Amino acid sequence: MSSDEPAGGLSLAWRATLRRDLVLRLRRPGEVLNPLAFFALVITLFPLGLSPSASLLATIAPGLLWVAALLAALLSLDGMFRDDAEDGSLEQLLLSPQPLPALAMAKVAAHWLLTGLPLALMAPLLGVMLSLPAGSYGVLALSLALGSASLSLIGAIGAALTVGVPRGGVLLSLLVLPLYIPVLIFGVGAVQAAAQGDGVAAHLAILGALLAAGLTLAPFAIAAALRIGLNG
Amino acid sequence: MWAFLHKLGSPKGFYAISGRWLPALWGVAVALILVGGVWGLVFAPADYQQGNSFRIIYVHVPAAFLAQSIFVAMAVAGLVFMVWKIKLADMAAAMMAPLGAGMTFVALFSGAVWGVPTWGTWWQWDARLTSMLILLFLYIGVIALRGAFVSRDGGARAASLLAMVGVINIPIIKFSVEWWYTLHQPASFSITEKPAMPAEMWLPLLSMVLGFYAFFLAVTLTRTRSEILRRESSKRWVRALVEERR
Amino acid sequence: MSLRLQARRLACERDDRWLFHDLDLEIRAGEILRVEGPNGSGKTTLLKILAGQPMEHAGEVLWNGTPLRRSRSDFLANLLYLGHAPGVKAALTPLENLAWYQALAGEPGDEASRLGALERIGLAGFEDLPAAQLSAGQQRRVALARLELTPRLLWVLDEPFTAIDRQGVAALEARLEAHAERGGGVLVTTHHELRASSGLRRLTLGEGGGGVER
Amino acid sequence: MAFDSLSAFLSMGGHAPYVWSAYGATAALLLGVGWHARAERRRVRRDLARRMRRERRQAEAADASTDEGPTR
Repeated sequence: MSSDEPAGGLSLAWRATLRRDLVLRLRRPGEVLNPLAFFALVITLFPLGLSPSASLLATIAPGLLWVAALLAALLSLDGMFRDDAEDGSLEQLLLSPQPLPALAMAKVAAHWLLTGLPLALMAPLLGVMLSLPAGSYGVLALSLALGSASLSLIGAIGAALTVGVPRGGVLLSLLVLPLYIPVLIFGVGAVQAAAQGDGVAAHLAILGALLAAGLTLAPFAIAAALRIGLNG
Repeated sequence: MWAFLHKLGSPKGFYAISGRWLPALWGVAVALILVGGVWGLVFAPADYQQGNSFRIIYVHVPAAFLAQSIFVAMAVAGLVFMVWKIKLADMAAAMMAPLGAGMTFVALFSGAVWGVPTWGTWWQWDARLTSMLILLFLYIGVIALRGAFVSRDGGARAASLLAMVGVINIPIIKFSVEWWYTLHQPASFSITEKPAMPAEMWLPLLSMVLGFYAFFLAVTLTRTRSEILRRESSKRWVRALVEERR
Repeated sequence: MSLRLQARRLACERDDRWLFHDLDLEIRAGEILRVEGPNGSGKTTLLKILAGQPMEHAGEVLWNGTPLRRSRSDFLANLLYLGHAPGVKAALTPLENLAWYQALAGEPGDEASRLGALERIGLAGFEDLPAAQLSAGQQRRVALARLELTPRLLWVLDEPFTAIDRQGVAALEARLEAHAERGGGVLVTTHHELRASSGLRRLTLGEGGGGVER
Repeated sequence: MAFDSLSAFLSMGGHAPYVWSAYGATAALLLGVGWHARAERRRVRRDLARRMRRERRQAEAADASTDEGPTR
């Protein structure tokens, strides 16, 4: 019954929360695979809806890939805190002696590792199908990996705010999508620059700056949003 | 000074003090808008390049100013509500949100209409109009989030936090949209960026902008007073007030 | 280790309706405080406030004489709160559930202690099944195993007897009494009549109106 | 005065539909919001007065105090 937490308390709790969320998602593989299938499906719709012309697809591929990946990442956002709120474990997370912003980050990290990162890794494959110019595949994956981390952070604020709202999925998209716009613009910009053979350092640097800003501010916003969302 | 602020922070004190200011505020708002409107429509010279369609500036710019200012005001009210638990701040924030969304819509509409004679199209993905459109979505989000909560206090806190998150993001969004626009439409003609205007052109604009701000204050105060009566309807001073006015 | 949880002039207003106001209470070592009252009288809300959850309220909660907001980490390190929902992940096994709760408290814990706690609560043989395959009462027992596992001074339990069978109820009652006798404190809401014991006190919340318990 | 005649003013140099629709939308918003704020104020006061009358009648009828709030 010591009142002083051992020094390793937070890192222990953080790793356990991350591992728990990863295990939970992996036990229901659908949650991990469905966004990927959705991503592939949406990309398939565009050549069917527009034209199979490789030159047309190549020019719009960066935007299509980014928008489709962004929507796919949005799909799994609603469950980020909702399942925990329903079975009562979110309440326990809030009552842990560890700082809530840090623990919330563990949950965001788990979400990114099994949503944003797989989407980023899969995007080059779909890029081939859209005749994305060679040389931009690495930038596509990198920009999506960087950008989707920001999306997970921003999305977590919305997911936490709507955790107590029944059927809050549509509302969540409404709250979160406008805030996604800067990430989308610079992410697409990076891929377009790479496709045209221009330098991409500036774009990636801005994406990194957005992520850094998100990493410093979002944890506190998520923690505040969880306190509001859970107890209405 | 502190005693005055303290009185202003309590619903009862606010109700009394704002009641004294309101008639004058409404008067100023109506006068400034009428003067600015007539001046801008009738007396200000036509623009040498755009002709009379330039007169749309006298409604577009004040509406756009207000659209952004109201969002900031909403976020500040939200901060005051969250930090100092002053319910009055939340009442004001709740009451100003629809006006802000309306102003954003008018700014968008007048901008689109202005686009026809200037660009020859109803909608142009111009940096300012695009930012304005995103702002409208942010307003809709805040209003919808407040409405989605069963508990009014919960909705108030959620809307306050979202407004604060939004206000941090607005500069980033504006910056990114402007960057995106220059990338895709290099050096195009932007409607509201004018070189130095003569006084007879910008004075009516100033009158309109000030008039719009006064109007915003007057509407927010009036509606906040109504909201106070609604929320505090079981308090004794509200009862006494209604008795005395009968 | 001292235990003194006080509430002074506690009031909670939900959308202009008083759930309770001017509420004073105190829990010391060796006491079981049972909060009773009809549905909607604010029992759950009161427990959440006293457990340091972020609920809007007026008045003050003191932990060992210090306001909660200043003694929060010390308070949380001594608190075990079990809410309406048991907080048991259906996709995880009882062992995994307990391991997370231990880590969340900053304790590494070990498998043997978790197995022991599950056995004492009557879940021997169910340790490695996903909690989804357990009955509601068994899931509640997984949560209650935390009482065995993590030594905490103050237990705040919201309807802990829900879905528990008769033997389990008796065992849990004995556990609460034993905790009080060892110098712990218990704050509990229940519709189940607790048998009289030396440390038992009750607090009745009044007819707060027609609200629905959340 | 930037216009020679009323018809010149109304036609706005050929830009009449744009100028007048922009001003019309703005005027509609301002008038609508202003009117709504006043109507809301009247409605709130009327509802409150009506509620107080009803409560007074009920109090007289039941002769019981309607003290709010639970006790413990």
